[in-house]
Amino acid sequence: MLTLYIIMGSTELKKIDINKVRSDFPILKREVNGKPLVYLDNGATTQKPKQVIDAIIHYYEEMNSNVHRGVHYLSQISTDAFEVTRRKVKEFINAEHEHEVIITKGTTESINIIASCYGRAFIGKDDEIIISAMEHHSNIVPWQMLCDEKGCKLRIIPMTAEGDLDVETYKTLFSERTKLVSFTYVSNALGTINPVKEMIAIAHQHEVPVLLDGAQAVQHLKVDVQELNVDFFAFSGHKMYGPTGVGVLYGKENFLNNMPPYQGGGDMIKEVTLEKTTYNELPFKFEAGTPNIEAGIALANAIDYINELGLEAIKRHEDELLAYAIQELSKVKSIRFIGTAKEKSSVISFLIDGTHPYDIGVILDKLGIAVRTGHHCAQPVMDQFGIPGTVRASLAVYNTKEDVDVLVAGLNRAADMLL
Amino acid sequence: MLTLYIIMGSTELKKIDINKVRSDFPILKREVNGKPLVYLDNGATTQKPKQVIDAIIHYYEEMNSNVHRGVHYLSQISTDAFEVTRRKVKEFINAEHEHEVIITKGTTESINIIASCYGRAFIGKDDEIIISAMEHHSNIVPWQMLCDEKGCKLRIIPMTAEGDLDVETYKTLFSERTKLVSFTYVSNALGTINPVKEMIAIAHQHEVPVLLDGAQAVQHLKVDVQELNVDFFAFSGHKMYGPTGVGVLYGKENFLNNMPPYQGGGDMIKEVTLEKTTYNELPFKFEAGTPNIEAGIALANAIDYINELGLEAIKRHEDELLAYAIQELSKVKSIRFIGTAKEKSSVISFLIDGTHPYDIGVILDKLGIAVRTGHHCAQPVMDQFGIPGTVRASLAVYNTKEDVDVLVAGLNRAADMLL
Amino acid sequence: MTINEKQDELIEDFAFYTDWMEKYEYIIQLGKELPLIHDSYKTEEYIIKGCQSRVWLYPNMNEGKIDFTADSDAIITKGLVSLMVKVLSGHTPKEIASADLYFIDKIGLKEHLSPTRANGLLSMVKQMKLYAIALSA
Amino acid sequence: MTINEKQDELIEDFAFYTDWMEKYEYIIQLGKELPLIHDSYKTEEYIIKGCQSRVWLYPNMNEGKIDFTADSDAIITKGLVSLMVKVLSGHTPKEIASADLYFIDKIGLKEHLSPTRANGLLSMVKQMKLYAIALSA
Ligand SMILES: Cc1ncc(COP(=O)(O)O)c(C=O)c1O
Ligand SMILES: Cc1ncc(COP(=O)(O)O)c(C=O)c1O
Repeated sequence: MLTLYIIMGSTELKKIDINKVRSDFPILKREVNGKPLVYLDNGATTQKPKQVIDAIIHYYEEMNSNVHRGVHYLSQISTDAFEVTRRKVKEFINAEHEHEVIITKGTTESINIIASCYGRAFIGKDDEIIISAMEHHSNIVPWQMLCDEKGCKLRIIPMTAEGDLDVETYKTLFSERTKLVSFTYVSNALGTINPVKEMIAIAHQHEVPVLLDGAQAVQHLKVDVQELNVDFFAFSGHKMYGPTGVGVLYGKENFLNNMPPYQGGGDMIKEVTLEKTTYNELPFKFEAGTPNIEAGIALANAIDYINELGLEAIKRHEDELLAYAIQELSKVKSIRFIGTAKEKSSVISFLIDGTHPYDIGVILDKLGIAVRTGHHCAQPVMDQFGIPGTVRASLAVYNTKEDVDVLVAGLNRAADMLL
Repeated sequence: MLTLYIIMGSTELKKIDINKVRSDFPILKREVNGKPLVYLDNGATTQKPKQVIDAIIHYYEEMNSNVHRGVHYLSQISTDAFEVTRRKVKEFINAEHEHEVIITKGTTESINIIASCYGRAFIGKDDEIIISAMEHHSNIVPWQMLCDEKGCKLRIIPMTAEGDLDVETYKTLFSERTKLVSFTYVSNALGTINPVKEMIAIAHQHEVPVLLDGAQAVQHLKVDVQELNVDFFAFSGHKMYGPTGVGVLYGKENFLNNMPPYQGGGDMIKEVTLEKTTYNELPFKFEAGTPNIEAGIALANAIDYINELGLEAIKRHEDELLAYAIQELSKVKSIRFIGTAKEKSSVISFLIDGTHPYDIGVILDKLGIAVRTGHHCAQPVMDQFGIPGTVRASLAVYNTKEDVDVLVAGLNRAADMLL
Repeated sequence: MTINEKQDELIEDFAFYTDWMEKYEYIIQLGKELPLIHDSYKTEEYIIKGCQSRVWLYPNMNEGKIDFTADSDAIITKGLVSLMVKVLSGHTPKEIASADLYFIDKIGLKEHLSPTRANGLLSMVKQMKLYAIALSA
Repeated sequence: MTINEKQDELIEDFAFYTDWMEKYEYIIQLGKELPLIHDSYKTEEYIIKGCQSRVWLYPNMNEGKIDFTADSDAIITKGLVSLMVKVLSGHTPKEIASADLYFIDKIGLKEHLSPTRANGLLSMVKQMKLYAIALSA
């Protein structure tokens, strides 16, 4: 009994102070169409706490300068701050080295870098790349483009009717020609959390490296790239309370060193003559041109924000909310959930049978409720379910049971109007 | 006589109110190493007026949402604001169509898009690309990478000892195999303003399209892409008082339509199945993934800022300052100017003979003066002059004669210490 | 009634509804009055793709005037289409081609006409005008 | 003197200068005392490339102790190098390899040691330690 209390005590320690959290996000105070904003479109992008906004202001009011090449003070402090972010990202995902962290524009660019650079170095005609049936377009189209160019082929990990990946079939997709596996940690359309550690291990048994799309993962659960033993990992700042226009590509040193660079330009070179150019070392080899300095710097503040709340506490809060939302939404007339995987993160996709998602979206919007409707950049998922799209409510740490209640009431109202 | 007065009157109309302008830039109030900041590193990046900073804050506090796919209000206003920027860019450079304006990460990415996409579509083995001897690494390395991949060749427009391009030799570089010409409008290392209209016309006589690097041009002089009849035009937001992480690629509709897309991902597609994907129309075809929404939106405010001051007024202010700076700097012991072209923009590169640029940079920094030292990402230029680098003072609209005086005093002090 | 008279009538109708929800209820209502396109025309040829909802539109030339029939898979889009059809149907190609559709703004639906909207309403208006131009040639 | 005694002495010396410019004048002065590397060692093998200035460094093993000679094309870098050489020269590889160079921070030059600095000072310190480790093997 005593033990139990102690455990409870310690797990209770870090609980989300929801009022404090909400007060950190200025936008949550605003109204939309005369109603208080209920923001449930976090899968598309999260809102930003004032800690992040203030870091941006501070950057422009006190630090702004180009990085990595300047002798003067502003250039030095900007460079240092930019490199602090790299260190914090390293710690956040527990990379082995800082130089394995490439600052990119976002998940899409990160995946494209691998498709282009790993593709050019290691993938040829008739080679095979394995992706899954639940990928975001950003993890489909770059591979299709590579296949068009190189004559390689895609193999698809199928998905069950519940929205789980079919791991048994996955095992059978490998061949001598398999060169890369790329799939998502968490599905943006369905919320499914995939058994990535197991799936990475399977690929490694075949000596095939794995790129993991972490765009919907890092803001919800603790990711340790060394523990997962993943070879490449991609995510976006704007989905984890950070600024837009910045993301991360993590890659194991060895792979990154053996890949050609992506874009050519300033910073990514060691020496340039008109005849011959030598490339810079990691991470700069993959960071051509002036980076998004402001967002690069403020990403550290987003990471700090998440760390201060604690990913475990965030997850517990969101899991509770998810359970509550599913329970309450189940009571809505004619609702049909799309994606009912065993392990789910903060995404709920659904339809009100007999209505079009667009209609639901418009009416909810008039009630101040922001949800996403449509195919969520995952058309193949919609195709498999035979639907044009879904209504998607996606949760973040600042959402509350009241938000869920407003959503449920809104849906009931919409259903009344539309059915 | 009367006429003269009227003309003077009207040109006098828009004069830079330097105190007002300086008060727009919060960072100019700060001190560095205990001295008031004198920021003369504008070629690397300019400072941002509060109009731009406020737009960013406003975005995150009132609008933040992902763009182009949402039904809800925040998504709609964010999308609208993002598209306003596209319209303003169109007007700023006088493009014919809005969809000829691609929002990118910066000049480097813009040039890389052309190297990659135009390169894939139209450049093959033994083809030739013409660039100049005064290019920034961002307009050299992408072409070298393309040449490595495709087996094409670079031809170089030579530069005179003054830092002018040798237009007569340029005319002789064309052959049947010339597929593209790419050069800079204004040299970032020397300040040379190239005779781009004439040079573009020459290329067109050979039916070869031209990419113009406008990174150092748009903040200083009025650019009209239709009047220049340029085929591609690239520039960065952060060098024109805008945020970091955003830039523009302008391209003539016809070329852009005939090029394959760059990155694959969300937004750039029309329809995705696992078997086949169709691409979206311009401009979205070249804008994969979540863009830098914040910076995309605030770029409009940077354009507004420039327009309100007026590019003619800016140019007159900067030209006066440039003349004053050259006059005053000429008095500094052992100074040697690098780059003395007939037409120059706000860049002054120099050496104090007998000293290393790095030493000058460190000492000026201790006096609160930010200049850039080194090769300025234009090593071939330095090689031609047989020097490791220069000290570069580059001007913006908020600089003053006092800034120049402080610089001159600092240089005299540095020379005393070092010589 | 002329196109403008119809527009003015709709503006008056909508002035009635101060609340967003009422307005949308009315739009949904109007959707039910839409003269439906014949199933045989629900083909690729007559589709107008929005980002999220689809519209089919068919122009029928009858004694020098165009009658539109249409449909959409989304009810609100259908209502918006119905508004357009109401205003433009029964007019000559020339009248349609030159119509200034000011009522959309006035009844507070301008937002639906932005080129980046998910419903494809703007494409639809463009399509109606294109038909009119083609049929007047 | 031990490495730490030398460091403490330098800290005391620098405490003298409150003004940045004086400090840098002193560093420039120190640069002139740097035992210069023999021209024959000014080769690729002994170069340490900073972003902007170059340093050549040569370790000479003499009765179990390392003496460094060096040079740089920039005067301030030369002064910084001179500081390092002063502190580390004349010590055993083991002493050098394990030295904690706290004086850099204390005299206010920590900024020059950031990995992103243009002078390559950090690479130089690393190189001195690498030489020491190699020569003690
Ligand atoms: C002439 C020129 N071209 C290209 C660039 C690259 O611009 P960015 O680093 O913003 O991509 C620069 C700036 O560094 C430049 O001055
Ligand atoms: C699973 C997943 N992958 C990739 C992306 C693309 O991210 P971004 O648009 O930030 O590049 C997203 C977000 O839209 C996503 O949810």
